[in-house]
Amino acid sequence: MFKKVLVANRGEIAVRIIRACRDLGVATVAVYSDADRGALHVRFADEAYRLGPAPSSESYLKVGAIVDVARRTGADAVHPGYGFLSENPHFADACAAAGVAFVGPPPTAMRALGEKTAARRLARDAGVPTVAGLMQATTEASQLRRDAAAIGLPVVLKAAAGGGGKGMRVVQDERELDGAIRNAMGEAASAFGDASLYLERYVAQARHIEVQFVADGRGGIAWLGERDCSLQRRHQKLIEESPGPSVDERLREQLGEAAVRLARASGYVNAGTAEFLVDVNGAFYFLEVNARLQVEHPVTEAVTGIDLVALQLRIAAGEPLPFTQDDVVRRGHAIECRISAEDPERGFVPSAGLIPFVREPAGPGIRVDSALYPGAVVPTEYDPLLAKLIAHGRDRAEAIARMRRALRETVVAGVRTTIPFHEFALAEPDFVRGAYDTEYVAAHWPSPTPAQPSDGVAAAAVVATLARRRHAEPSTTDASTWRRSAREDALR
Amino acid sequence: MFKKVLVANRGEIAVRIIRACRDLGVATVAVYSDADRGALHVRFADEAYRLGPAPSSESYLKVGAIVDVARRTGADAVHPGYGFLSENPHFADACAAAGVAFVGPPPTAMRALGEKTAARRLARDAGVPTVAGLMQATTEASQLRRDAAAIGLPVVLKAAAGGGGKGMRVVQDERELDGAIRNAMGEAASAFGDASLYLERYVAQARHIEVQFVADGRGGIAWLGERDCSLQRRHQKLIEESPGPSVDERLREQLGEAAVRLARASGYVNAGTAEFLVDVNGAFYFLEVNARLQVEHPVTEAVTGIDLVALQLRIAAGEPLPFTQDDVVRRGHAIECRISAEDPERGFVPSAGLIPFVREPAGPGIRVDSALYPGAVVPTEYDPLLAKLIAHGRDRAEAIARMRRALRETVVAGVRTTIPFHEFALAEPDFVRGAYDTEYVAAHWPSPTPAQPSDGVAAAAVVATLARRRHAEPSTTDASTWRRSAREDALR
Amino acid sequence: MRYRCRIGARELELDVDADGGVRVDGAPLEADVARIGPLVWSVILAGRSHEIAVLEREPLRVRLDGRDVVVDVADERERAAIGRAGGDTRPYEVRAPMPGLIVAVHVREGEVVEAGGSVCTLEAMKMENELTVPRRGRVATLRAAAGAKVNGGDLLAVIAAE
Amino acid sequence: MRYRCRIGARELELDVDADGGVRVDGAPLEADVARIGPLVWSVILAGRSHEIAVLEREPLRVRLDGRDVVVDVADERERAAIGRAGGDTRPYEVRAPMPGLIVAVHVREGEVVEAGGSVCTLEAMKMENELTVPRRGRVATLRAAAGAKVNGGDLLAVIAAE
Repeated sequence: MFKKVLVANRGEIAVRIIRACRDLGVATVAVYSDADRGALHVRFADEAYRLGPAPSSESYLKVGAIVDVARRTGADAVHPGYGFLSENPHFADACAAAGVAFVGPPPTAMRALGEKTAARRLARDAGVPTVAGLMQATTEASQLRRDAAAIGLPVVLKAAAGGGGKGMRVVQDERELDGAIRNAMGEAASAFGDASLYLERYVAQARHIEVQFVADGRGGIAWLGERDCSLQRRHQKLIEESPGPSVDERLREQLGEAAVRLARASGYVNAGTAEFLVDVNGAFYFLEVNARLQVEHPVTEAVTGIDLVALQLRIAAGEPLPFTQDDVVRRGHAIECRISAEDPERGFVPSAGLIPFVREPAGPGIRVDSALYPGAVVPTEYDPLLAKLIAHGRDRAEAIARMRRALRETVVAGVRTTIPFHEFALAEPDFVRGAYDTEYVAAHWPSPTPAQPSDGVAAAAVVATLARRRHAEPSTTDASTWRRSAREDALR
Repeated sequence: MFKKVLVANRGEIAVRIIRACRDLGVATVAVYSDADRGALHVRFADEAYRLGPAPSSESYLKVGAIVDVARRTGADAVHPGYGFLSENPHFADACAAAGVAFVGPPPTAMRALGEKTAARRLARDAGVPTVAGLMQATTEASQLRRDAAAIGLPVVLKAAAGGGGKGMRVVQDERELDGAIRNAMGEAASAFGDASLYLERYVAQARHIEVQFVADGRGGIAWLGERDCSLQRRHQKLIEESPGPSVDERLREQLGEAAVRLARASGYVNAGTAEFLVDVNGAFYFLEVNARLQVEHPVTEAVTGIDLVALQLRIAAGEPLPFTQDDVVRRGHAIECRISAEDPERGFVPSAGLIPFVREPAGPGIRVDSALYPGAVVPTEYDPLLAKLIAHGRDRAEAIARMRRALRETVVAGVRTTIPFHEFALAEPDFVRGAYDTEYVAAHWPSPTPAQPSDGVAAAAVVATLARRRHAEPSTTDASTWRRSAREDALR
Repeated sequence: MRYRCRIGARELELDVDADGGVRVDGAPLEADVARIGPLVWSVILAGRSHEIAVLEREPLRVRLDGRDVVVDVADERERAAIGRAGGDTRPYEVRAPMPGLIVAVHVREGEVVEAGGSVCTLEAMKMENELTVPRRGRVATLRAAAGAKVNGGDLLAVIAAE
Repeated sequence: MRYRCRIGARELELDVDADGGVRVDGAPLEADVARIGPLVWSVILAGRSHEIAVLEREPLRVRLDGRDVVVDVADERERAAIGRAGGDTRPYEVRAPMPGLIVAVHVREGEVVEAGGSVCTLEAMKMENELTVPRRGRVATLRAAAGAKVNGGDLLAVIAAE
């Protein structure tokens, strides 16, 4: 095992990785921007080094500076987390050149899977179904128009170089096609420096199902069940769960087998995720491989009992998989809710600022992966994910009940968060019976019948009359506040 | 299922029960003493009623007042938790008389198991081995002397009416016998109002192993694995784990079968725990049945995936066990550390006061059951248990690593806690290899080589120079504190 | 003191007398209020236990038993003042919730905006965000300009009663 | 300013100059100190990250990277004062940590107690607790009496230098 790992990330995932390192007895090096000096990942790590000012381009994306810290501190590995440099083969190359292990797939596999049409060809050649569409990206609008005609509308335009919904457009009507091509190319060019697009048939009412797989580079490959990540808004996942409520054993096996074939074909090593669309008839189509740890990995950990980050480190250190496919036993059902600094009541507009008070949930079946603490400041420069709640239960109903309880216990003051959306979804009949697809959020939110406050409105009113007093000083439990304040009011 | 449950307890277990009720969609009624007006269980419940002043005798032990609240609020069940009235058959009778279900065994079973020699006879008659000793309690010192001679020293004197180490004395030397009998009788008389004692052969280097069982009163009985609770100080458990590191499959089956026999013989319904001593040769002896939920139930929940409190409520509501013995599958290893307001550096003397700051651990494999919050005041009137950390891992090594990580993350300011003891034990070689028995704490603590602070002593010194300034006002992250303060010092 | 409170769709009248007695819409309620911390309160009203955490001030937004609600409170003196002016005529400010780029402005000064209408589009954190108004009003002041970079908190518009 | 700190068995000399530079036992260290909250600090010393939470004051007890340690600090002026008096001669008070019953008193006024020696036994929360002294000293004042009920914080004895 490694002696010291540099964690090239921030927020909850940096804390998550530091925890795995600590469990393995591995020392940790944090890096941070000026916005994160007080962050949990800085305080939890054994060492911490400043990278630069808050913007990612001047801190968490600085390949040279990060590799420098790794070399200077004697770190023998770098864990990139997700986002930032995690799927950047140049970073993996730079680590290799510095003699530092990169906890992720080899750059060759990263490159083979990073260009999306190359990944589609790889899938096709490996016998994994792909959505009808182009196998070569192009910057020729005329080519795209011809292909759209051949496939038939609706189609999805996608950027060849990247993901995350950038440069992606669904085209339902021929008259929208030219404008959509222009817009998508512009977006792709500015986001990835590459305007190339390809297109695929649009699969309506699809489910986004992904399969976690691990490969040790010595022939050991296993898949660890699936996750349903259909609950997305503009291709940003909000809720994930495992197992998928619509996935039967046969489909699960087919998806798992397809994931293993993709891993083998790409020469994959370490943990990865194969994403698929599943249509209303249960047919599945390869989307892409995420060649890194996923945000939603904890639902798989809950169900399989396997620590994926510890496993990533073991594989990167050259250890073989400590289990075979037959040892992978799933138990119960797990759901994850992403608590992000976004206001679901105003189109999920990002929210930033000081969090003066926070209470995270606890108790049976609840795991919290979080970067929150009282006094934390949510910066504007990064992804708005603050914390993840993971509920595990014997079955889906128990997992849902526990998540609802956990959401109710959670308090994040100072910034708007996605909690009200989660509270809505976890009680919404279609979600509760597992009948949802990638169109769910657009169809259900904002809710036409907003949540009604409890019978406690009078209690809230009482507090409101007290809380508006500016001179009300912080205090501990003080049952006499009320009477004193009432007297003051009478004297006003 | 019930509509509304009154939780006749306080602290972490009241919160635990409210969480289970919420998961089941059952409304909750909290009761509280004046010391607990701001407590989490009061805030988490749907309704809350004051019982009286802080002393238990004027609040949590007031049978009439509690049954009154249940009747007044229309609660259809009472969950007593552990301690307080949980093993009091009069309370169970009073609930029955008021038409409120008592979540626990029937009063008949409670009585059959409550008198300790009656329980021993029941075990003997059920073919469960008991330690050599008396089967009838007595207040005759001469009788006890004769029996001690017959059994041979060392022996343990025990109070017939109660547990918790009260009225218990180990006698190694004949000259101590008379004094020990006098002291134990006095203690038993004042604690339980009954001076009756019995005695048993003292089993040296024994392990305290207990088996969780559940019975639905319709013939459905299952046992859910064992817990090793040997890590005790003066019969107060500090650390529990499941499975027991010294228990092999054969012993486990024998203990489980014995527990089921005891449950059947006593007409037990609901969840209970059969406690055994296991000697160095692996022979086991019945100790007693705890006819209630145990503090340490979460380790069994972690390993089996079964929510024991929800199951208690289902059984009390008349539902059959939702599984058979064959469905009970254990996975991994779980350890619980009890965080109590006691100072392990001064003989575990209780500590009380305001907790201005608390940080509980989180992340993979960690569950926290707690009554803590910033601003909480630890009262002197009750059991000092504040919170329980439960670590679950694929194997014992992973559970230990995760617990160590969790302990390191935990901060409880304002009162002394058992955390330093746990940090010692979780790193102590005998504990780590599972080689411990009921004599472990006395033999290992206080540690002859106290923990050395990390290389951060200089950092602590720096903070000390800042923290001693009384005018240092609370602030959020403030990286300039240091320089400003240094300047102030220069100007002094 | 009498307060008028609006919480979601609910409106209620709260009378607080000098010894802490409470009447809600005229009906007396037993109230036991405890402050747990600077932002957290526990209120037991006729046996019902409620936990209230203050999330934001002005407008006051609280978490009430696990639901976020906005509480609009005015005491009788404030209400009298508003009443004289005819309804809630306090001007409303639209401010940038975070630093970003104004990519479009949808109103002109003097124009009337409907409740929920967008004043401008702010691109921030790689997303486009519509900045909307909570109630119908006239754009009294407009500071937002397309293409301008703004800081969090910057005033973009003031919406006044028509 | 120069400080003398004792932490566990470690003693060190801390020099803090006016621009925040630190020397530990004479060796200069890069120090970056951030206050996270009223009781929590983050200190990065030459790349090593340390989290320090203040648990108790007087004596100062902190949690340093997950270990409870007592930090005894005196600046050069205080040390000079102590030095003149010959060692740490500040009297030490033994107080009841909680309400309870004194079941036994183990010392007499004027008697010398060794470090760790017990002054009396307090029964509280159903347990017997020995109240010990942290350093050798003479019982200057004795208030504890067997059979007396005491409140938390009550003075039981004062231990002074011999």
